[in-house]
Amino acid sequence: MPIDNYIFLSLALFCIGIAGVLTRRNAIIIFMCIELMLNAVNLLLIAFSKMHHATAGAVNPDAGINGQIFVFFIMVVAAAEVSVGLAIIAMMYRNTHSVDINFLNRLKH
Amino acid sequence: MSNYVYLVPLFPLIGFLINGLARRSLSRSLSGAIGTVVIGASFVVSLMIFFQVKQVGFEPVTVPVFSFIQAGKLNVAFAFLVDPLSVLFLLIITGVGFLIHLYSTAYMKEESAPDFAKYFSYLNLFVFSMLLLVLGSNYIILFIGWEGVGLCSYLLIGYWFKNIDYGNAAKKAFIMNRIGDFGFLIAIFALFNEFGTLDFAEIFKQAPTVSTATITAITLLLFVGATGKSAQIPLYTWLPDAMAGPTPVSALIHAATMVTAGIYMIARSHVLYNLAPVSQTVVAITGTATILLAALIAVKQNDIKKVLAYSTVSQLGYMFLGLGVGAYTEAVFHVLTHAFFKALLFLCAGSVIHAMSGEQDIRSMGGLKKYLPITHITFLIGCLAIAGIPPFSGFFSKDEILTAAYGKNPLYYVFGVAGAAITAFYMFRLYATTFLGSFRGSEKQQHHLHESPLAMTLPLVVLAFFAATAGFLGIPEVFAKHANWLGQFLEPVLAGGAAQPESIASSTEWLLMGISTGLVLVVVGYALPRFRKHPELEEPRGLGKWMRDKFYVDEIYDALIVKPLNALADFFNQVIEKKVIDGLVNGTGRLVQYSSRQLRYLQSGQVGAYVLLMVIGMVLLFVVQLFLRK
Amino acid sequence: MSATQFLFWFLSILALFSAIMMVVSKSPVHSVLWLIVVFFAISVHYVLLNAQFLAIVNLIVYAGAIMVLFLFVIMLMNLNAETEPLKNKWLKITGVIGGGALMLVLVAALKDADIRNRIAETNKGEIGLIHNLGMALFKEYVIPFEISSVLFLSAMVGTVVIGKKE
Amino acid sequence: MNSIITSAVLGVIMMFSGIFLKKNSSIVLLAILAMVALLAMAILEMSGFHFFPVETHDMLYFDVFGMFFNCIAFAATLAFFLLSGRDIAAIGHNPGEYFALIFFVLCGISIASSFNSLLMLFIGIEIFSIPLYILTGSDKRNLKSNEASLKYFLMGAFSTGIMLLGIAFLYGASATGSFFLEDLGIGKNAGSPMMMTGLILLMVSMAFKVSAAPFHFWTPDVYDGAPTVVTSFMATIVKAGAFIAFIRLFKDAFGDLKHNWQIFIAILTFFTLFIGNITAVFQQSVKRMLAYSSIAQVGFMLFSILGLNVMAQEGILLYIAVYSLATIGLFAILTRMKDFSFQAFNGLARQYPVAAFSATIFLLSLAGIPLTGGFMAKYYMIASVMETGNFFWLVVFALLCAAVSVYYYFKVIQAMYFKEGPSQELELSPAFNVLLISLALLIILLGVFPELLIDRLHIIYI
Amino acid sequence: MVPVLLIGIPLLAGLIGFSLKDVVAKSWSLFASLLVLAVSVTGLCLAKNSTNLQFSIPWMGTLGSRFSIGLDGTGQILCLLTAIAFPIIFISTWKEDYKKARNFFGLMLLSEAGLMGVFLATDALLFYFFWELALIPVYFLASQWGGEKRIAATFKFFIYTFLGSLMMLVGIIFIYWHTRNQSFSLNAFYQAHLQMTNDTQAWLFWFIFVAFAVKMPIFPFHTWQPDTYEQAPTAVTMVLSGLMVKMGVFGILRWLAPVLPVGTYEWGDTVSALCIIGMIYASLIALRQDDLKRLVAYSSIAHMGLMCMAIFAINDIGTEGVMIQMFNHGINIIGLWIVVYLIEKQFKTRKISELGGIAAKAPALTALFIIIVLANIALPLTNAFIGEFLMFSGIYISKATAYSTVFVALAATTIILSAVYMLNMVQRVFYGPTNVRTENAVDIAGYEKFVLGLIVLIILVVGVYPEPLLHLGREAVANLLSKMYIKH
Repeated sequence: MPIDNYIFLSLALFCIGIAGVLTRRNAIIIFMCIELMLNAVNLLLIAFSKMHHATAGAVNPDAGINGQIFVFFIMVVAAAEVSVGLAIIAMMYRNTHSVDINFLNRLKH
Repeated sequence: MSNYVYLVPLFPLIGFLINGLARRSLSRSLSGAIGTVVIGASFVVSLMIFFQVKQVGFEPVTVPVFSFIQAGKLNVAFAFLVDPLSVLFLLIITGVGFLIHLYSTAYMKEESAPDFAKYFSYLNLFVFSMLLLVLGSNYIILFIGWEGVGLCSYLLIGYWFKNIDYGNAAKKAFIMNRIGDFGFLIAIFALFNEFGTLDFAEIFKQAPTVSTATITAITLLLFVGATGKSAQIPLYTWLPDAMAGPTPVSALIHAATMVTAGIYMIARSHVLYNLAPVSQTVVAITGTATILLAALIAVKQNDIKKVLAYSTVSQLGYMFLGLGVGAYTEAVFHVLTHAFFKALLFLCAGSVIHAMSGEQDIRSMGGLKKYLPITHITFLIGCLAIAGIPPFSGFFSKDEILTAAYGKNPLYYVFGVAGAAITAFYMFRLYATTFLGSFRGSEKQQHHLHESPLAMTLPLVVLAFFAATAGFLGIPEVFAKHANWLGQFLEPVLAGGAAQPESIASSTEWLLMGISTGLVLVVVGYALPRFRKHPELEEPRGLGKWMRDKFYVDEIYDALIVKPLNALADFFNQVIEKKVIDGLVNGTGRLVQYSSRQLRYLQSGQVGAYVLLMVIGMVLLFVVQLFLRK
Repeated sequence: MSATQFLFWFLSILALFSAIMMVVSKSPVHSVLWLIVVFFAISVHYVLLNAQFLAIVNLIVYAGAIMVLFLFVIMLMNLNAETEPLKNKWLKITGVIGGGALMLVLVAALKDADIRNRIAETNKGEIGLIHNLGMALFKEYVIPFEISSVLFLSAMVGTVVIGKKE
Repeated sequence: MNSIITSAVLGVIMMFSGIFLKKNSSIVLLAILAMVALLAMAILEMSGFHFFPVETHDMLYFDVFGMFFNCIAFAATLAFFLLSGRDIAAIGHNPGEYFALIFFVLCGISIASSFNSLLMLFIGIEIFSIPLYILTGSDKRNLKSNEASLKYFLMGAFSTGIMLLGIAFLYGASATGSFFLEDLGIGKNAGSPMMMTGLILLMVSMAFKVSAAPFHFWTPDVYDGAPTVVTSFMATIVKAGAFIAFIRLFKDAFGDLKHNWQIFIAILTFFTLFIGNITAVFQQSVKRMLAYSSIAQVGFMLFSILGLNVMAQEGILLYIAVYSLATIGLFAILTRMKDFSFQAFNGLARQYPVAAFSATIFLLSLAGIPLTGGFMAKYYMIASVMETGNFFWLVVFALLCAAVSVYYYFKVIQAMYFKEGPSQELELSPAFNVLLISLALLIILLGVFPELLIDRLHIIYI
Repeated sequence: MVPVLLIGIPLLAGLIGFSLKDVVAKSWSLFASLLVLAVSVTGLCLAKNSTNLQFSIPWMGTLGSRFSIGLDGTGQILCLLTAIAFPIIFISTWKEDYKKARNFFGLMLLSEAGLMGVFLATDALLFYFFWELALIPVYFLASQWGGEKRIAATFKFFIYTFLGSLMMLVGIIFIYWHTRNQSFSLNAFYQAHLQMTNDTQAWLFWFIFVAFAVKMPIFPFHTWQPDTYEQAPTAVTMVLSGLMVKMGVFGILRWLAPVLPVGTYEWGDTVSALCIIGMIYASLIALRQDDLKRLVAYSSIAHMGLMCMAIFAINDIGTEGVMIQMFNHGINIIGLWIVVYLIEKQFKTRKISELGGIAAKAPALTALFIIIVLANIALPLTNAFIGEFLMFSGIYISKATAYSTVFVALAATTIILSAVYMLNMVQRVFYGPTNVRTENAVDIAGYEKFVLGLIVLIILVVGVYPEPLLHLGREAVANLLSKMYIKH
C-alpha cells in the first residue's frame, strides 16, 4: 500500500480530531477527540514503521520496529493521561455539575 | 613703555575690585575717592605713554601680558597694542572719564554708601573694559572689552533697578548690543577662518590677498557689530532708552566713550574697509540716514536727556559717514571733539536735573540762566560746538567730514548739512527752552534751584574749555598747511585710509564750509528768539507727532520682531513641545497601553478560542513554510 | 483491486465516517460508541500492516479499557444529548474551517514529499509480532519502559490527590 | 542517571512520608533534605560520579550542558522549597503527595535535559506534565484552580497530539527510521517537506510547553488559577526544563538545518516578545503580570535557539538560573500576600524593607537592568544572536520590548517605594528575609561575575 | 591606583552610607566626596606618571571584557568636575532635611561612583555598566525625594534613557563582534571600524548616538528633561544637569566619533541640524517659561546642543572647546541650580511671576547670581566664553561640513536669545519692586555665600586664564582626532 494513503488517512483523522476539539464544548468529547488524534498518529507511525521495514528489512530484520515500540509507549502514556484527565473532569463536575468547558471562565484577559 | 602699559587698565580694575568687594565697609567719600583716583592714575599713565608715542619715529608696539586661549592654530594672546590711535582713545577715556568720576562724586551724593560704592565699581569696571577695548591687540581682546562695556552699560542703566522701566531699558540695551555682537562674533570667526589669526597686525598684512567678496562680508558683519554698540540704524533704539541711567553714566558711556567703540573698531579695521567699497558705501549710507532720522526725532523731544541722546545718535551718524567715505582721521577727530562737547552737554544736563530735583522735562524749565550761571555758559559753549559754529570744536570736525563726504558724493554732503542745520535747530531749541525765558516749574522746584557744587562745575569748565578749543587740534589744510596735528599724529595708523581732500579744490572747500556755516547760523538765528519767547509746550500734530513718537520705530520692531518671536515661542511651547513631541512620546506610551488593553481580549478565557488561535498559528507557520519553499 | 486494497479503503472510509460521526453526535454516549468503531477500524488497519500485537493492545487498552472508562464517567455524570452544551454556530463553522485549513496546509506541505511513492508493506514483515516487539522492548527500550513506571506512579498519585475526598 | 533515579526514588519516599509524618513542618523538612540530597547527586554526577551505571542504549545522553542544567534546576528548586516549602504544604491535605509530584516533575525534567531519542523526549515531557496538571488543580475547592487545571490538561493533551504527529513525520522522513536525535537531521531527506512539517509541528508543541506565542494562551490563565506556589514552580523550573528540551532538540537534531527553521523561531520570538510584553502592561494583578512577564522572558530565551552557539548555551543556563531565582523570590513574597493587586504593594518598603529591597533586585533583574544577573542573561542572548549576523531587526525589537517591560516591573517598585499604603501583616520570618536577601545578592553577584556560573561550561565548549 | 580610588571611595562610602544613622550620613558623604576631590586633584598632579592612572584586571574574560579604567585627558576634566561638583552640591543643600537621609546620601554617592566609572572606563562593557549605575540611583533619588509629579516624570526619564542605552548596547555588541579579537577594550573598538563597510558605520552610528542624544539631550529626544529637572530634588537636578548630561557629550567624544569615524562624518550635518533646531527651539521655549527650573532646563538643552554640534566639527579647536565647555557648563549650571534652590527655599515658589525685587534685599545673592548668569550667556572673561568661542570657531572653520557658515550663523542666534531669556529672568526675579513674598527676604548665609563664591571664582579664573584646563585636554584631543581623520 503506498505510504501516502496512510499519511492522508492519518491526517484526515487527525484533523477531524482537531475540528472536534474546536467545535465541541463538552470536556469529555474534547478529550475523546484528542484520543482520536493520538490514534491517527499511531496509525501513521505503524505505517511508517512498515515503510522503513520494507526499505531496510533485508539488511536489518528489526528495521522499523522502533516505530511500533513508540506506539506502544503512546498507548501507555495515553492511558495515564486518561486516568488523570478523567479525574480532573470529574473533579470539575463535582464542583460545578457541568462538563462545559466554557462554563468556567473566571480566568481571562 | 611695555613695562607699564598694563597699568592703564589695571588701575580701574583695582578700583573696581576694591569698590565692588568692600562696598559694605567703605564710606561714600572713600569709595568716591578710590574710584576717581584710579582713573586719574590711569590718565597720568596714559599721558606718559602719549608722550612716548608722540615722539618721532615711534613704531606701534604689541605688549603681551599672557597667553589667553590656545587651541590648535588659534593662538590668542592677552596683549596690548600701543599706537597713536589707541593712545588717543586712552586719553579720551581716562581724561573724560576722570572728569565724570569727579562729577559723579557730587552728583550721586544721595545714594546710600554701598550703592555709591557699587556705582563707582561699575564705573571703574566700565573704564577698565573700555581700555581693554582700545588697547587690545587682537579682535578677541577688543571683543572682551566690547562685551565688557556692554555689560557695564547694562548694569549702570539698570542702576536704579527698582524701577521696572529702567530695568527694561537696561535689558534692551544689552540685547540690542548682543544683536550687534552676533554680527561681530561671526565676523571674528570669518576672520579667523580666512587668516588663521586674530591679530590686527597679521590680518591687515594678509588682507589684500583675500577676495573682495569675503572682505566685504566680513566688514559688513563687523559693521553690524558697530551699529549695535554705536547706536546706528537699525539698532539705535536702545540709546535713548539708556538715558534711564544716572546722568554721568549717560555722559561717559552713552555719549563720550562706549558708543564710539564702533567707530574705533571700524577705524582700527580700516585696512579691511578700504578693500571693500561696498561696505564703505553701506557704512556711509547708514551713517547719513542715522544723522537725519535721529536729528528729526530730537527736534520734538521734550526730555532734556532724550534730546541729547538723539543728538548723540545723530553725531555718531556723522562719524560713520566719515568712516564710510574713508575719512578715518576726520571721524576719529569728531569722536574726540564729540567726547568733549557731548560729555559737557550731558553733565550740564545733569547739573540742570540736579538743580531741578530730578525733573527732566524741558517744558517745566526755562529761565535757568540766572540760577545756574556756570552751567548756562558751559551749556551754551557745548551748543555752539555741536552746532558747528566756528571756531568751536564741532565746526572743524564736522566740516572736515562733510568735505570728505562731498568728495565722495555730493549727496552725502547735502544730507550732512541738512542734518547739521537740524542739529543747530534742536540744540538751540533745547538751550532756549531751558535757560532762556521764564521759569515754568513748580514753586518747590524754583525754591530749590541752585548752582551745583564745585565737584560738578569744575568738570564742566574743563570740558567747556576743550569743547571750545579742541578743534584746533585738527585744523583743515585749507586754513593752514600742516596745521592738522591730529592728522599727522594718526598718520602712521590711518595712513592711506585718509580721504583725498586734494581732490577737492580749496575754493570748493571754502564754499562748502561757508554754506554749512551760513545755514547753521541762519537756523540758530531763527530758533533762538522763537523758543525764548514761545517755548513749544503744546502737543505736536502731524509730522511733529511722528517725530515726537520717534517714527514708531520701537513699535514697528515690537510688531515685526518681538511679537512674532514671542508668538513663535508660545507656539513651540504650547503646541510643538506639549502636543507634538511630548504628545508623540506619551502617545507611544498610550499606544502601548491601548494595544495592551486590546490584546488582552485575545485571552478570552475559552479553551476553544485558545485552540483555534493555536491552530491559526500553526496554519500561518505552514503558510510561511510554503512560501519559503517556493 | 486486491482484498487488501479493498479492506484498506473500506476501513479508511469507515474510520473517517465514524470519526466524523463521533464529532457530530449530540449524545456523548453515541460519540463514545462511534469512537470505538474508529478504534476497531484502526485496529484492523494494524492487522493489515501485520502489527498484530499493537492491534490487540489497541483493542484491549483503547477500545476496551479506556473507552469503557469514558463511558463509565459519562454514565456516572448522566450526560446525554439534552445536557450537551450548545456551541455558537459561528464558532462551529470557524472550528471546521480551522481544522480544514490545517488539513489543507498539511496536505499542501506534504504533497511534494519525495517519500510519497514508497510502500508501507502490508501482510508481511515480522516486526509487529509479539516476540520481536517483546525482545526490543526489554532490550533496547528497557529504559523508557522502566521510566514509564514513574509516569504511572505520578498519574496514580495524581488521581488519588484529585479524587480523594477532603 | 543519578538525578533521574534519585528523583524518582525520592518521589516515592515523599509519597509515603504522609503516612509516617503527621506534621506538615516535618514533611517540609524531609522534602528540603531530599532536595539537598538530589542536588548533591546532581553535582556529584557532574563531577563524574555516576552511581547508577545503567546501559541506556543511547536513549539518554548525559552531557555537561544537561547535567549543569540539572544542578541549576535543583538548586532553584531547593531555593523554592526553602522559601515556599511551608506554602506548598499548606495548599491542601496531602503535603507528602505534593512534594512527591514535584519530585516526579524533577525526574521528568532530568529526562528532558538528557534525552537522546524522541521517545525519551516524549516520555520526559509527559512525566513532568502530568503531575503538573494535578498540582495546578490541587486547590480542589477553588474553582479557579479547577478551571486552570482543566484548561491546562486539555490544551496540554492537545499539544501532545501535535507533538506526536510531528514525531511521526520526522520518523517517516528520517533515512533509516530512527528516533535518535543524531539520525534525524541527516540524510538525503534533510530539509525535505515532510521533515520540515514534522519539525514545525514539534516546534509548535515545544513552543506550547515553553509558552511561546501564539501557543501561549494557556499560560496566563493557568498561572493565574494555579495555587501561587505551584505557579512559581511552573513558571520557573518547569518552564526551564521544557526550554532545555527545546534547545537540546534543535541543537542536537536539527543544528545543521538551522537556516531552514530559524525564521520560524524568529516569528515565534517576535510574537512572544510582543504579546508577552504588551499584554503585561495593562494587568491589574501582579500575579497575572508575572505570568505575562514569564512569556516575555521566553521571548528572550528563544534567542538562544536562534543563536544556537556557545554563547547561546552558556547564556541560556545563566538566563534560567537568574530568571528562576528572581521569579521564585518574587512569588515567595507574593504567596505571603493576600491581595495580588499592584495596590497591595503600596508602601511595602516602609514596613518590610528587606523584602522590598529583594523584590526590587528581582524586578530589576527581570527587567534586565545592568549589574543584575538579568542583564547579563539578556546580554548573552542578544550577543549570541548578533554573532550570527542575522535577525538584527529582532534584536532591536526585543530591546524595544525590554523597555516596555521596564514599565510593568517598575510599577511594582514604584508602588513599594514611592507610594503610601495601609499597613498590612505579612508573615515574613527572619530566616525568610535572610534567604530573600541572599537570593538578591546572588543575583547581583551573577550580574557582576556571570562567569562564576558558566566558566565551567565555557572551558568545555572552547 | 587613582582611578580605582575615584570609583571605589564613593562606591564603598555609598554602601556604608546605607547602614549609617540618618544624622551622620550627611557629614559622611561630604567627607567621602571631599576625599574623592583630593584624590582627583592628586590625579591631576600625577598626570605625567601614567602608571598610576591606569588600572586593569581580568573580568568577564570569556566575553572579552576587562575591568580596565584609566584617567586620561578626555576623562580627567570631567572627573575633576564630578569631584568638585559633589562637595558643592552637598554643602549647598546642607540645611535640607531628607526623609531617610542615609538612603539619599548613599544613592548620591553611588551615582558619583557611576559617573566616575563612566568617565574612567576604557572597556565598552564596563562603560555600559557604569552608564547604568549612574542612572539607576538617580532614578530612585528623583522618584523618592522629588516633587509632586515625580513618579511619572522620572519614570519617563528612566524609560527614555534606558531605551537609549539599550540601543547603545546593540551598537556596542555589534562593534564587539567586529573587533579583531572579540574584545571590548577601547583600543579594539577604535580599530573595529576597519572591518566595517561605510554603510554599516552609517546606520550603526544612530544606535549609539541615540543613547547619547537622549542623555544630553538633543532635540527631539529632550522632553524628559524639563519635567525631570522640575520634579527632581535640586541636589539631584544638579547631578543630572551638571554631570549626567556630560555623559552624553563625553560618550560621543570617546565612544562614538573615534569609533565610527565614517558614520560621524556621514551624519555630522544631520546631527548639527538637529542641534541647531534644538538650540533655537529650546531658547525660544525658555523665553516663555515661568518656572525657574524649567527655564534653566531649556537653557541647558540649548547649551548642550552647541557642544554636540562642535564635536561634529571634527577639529582640534572645536573639540577643545567642547572639553573645556563640559567643565564650564557643569560649574555654571550647578551655580544656577543653587540659586534656584535658594530662591525656592526662601520664597517657597519657583514662579518667576511671583518673585521680584530680591536684589534690594539680598545683594550678595544677586551679585553672585548675576555673574553666574553672565557666565551662562558666555560673556567674555567668564569661563563659558572660552568654551563657546572655541566651539563656534571650530564649527566655523570645520572641514567636515559644507554648511559651517550657515550653522554658525544660525547657532549664534542663541547668543542673542540666551541673553534675552536670562536677563528677562534676572530682571523679573531680582529687579523691580518687592512684593508680598519677597519683601521680607534675607540675604544668603555664609556657607551659601561660600559655595556660590567658589563657583564664581572658578568661573572667573577659568574665564581669565583657561590655559591650564585647555592644556589638560590638548593631548587627548589630538589623540581622539587622530582616530577621526581617516577620511581626510
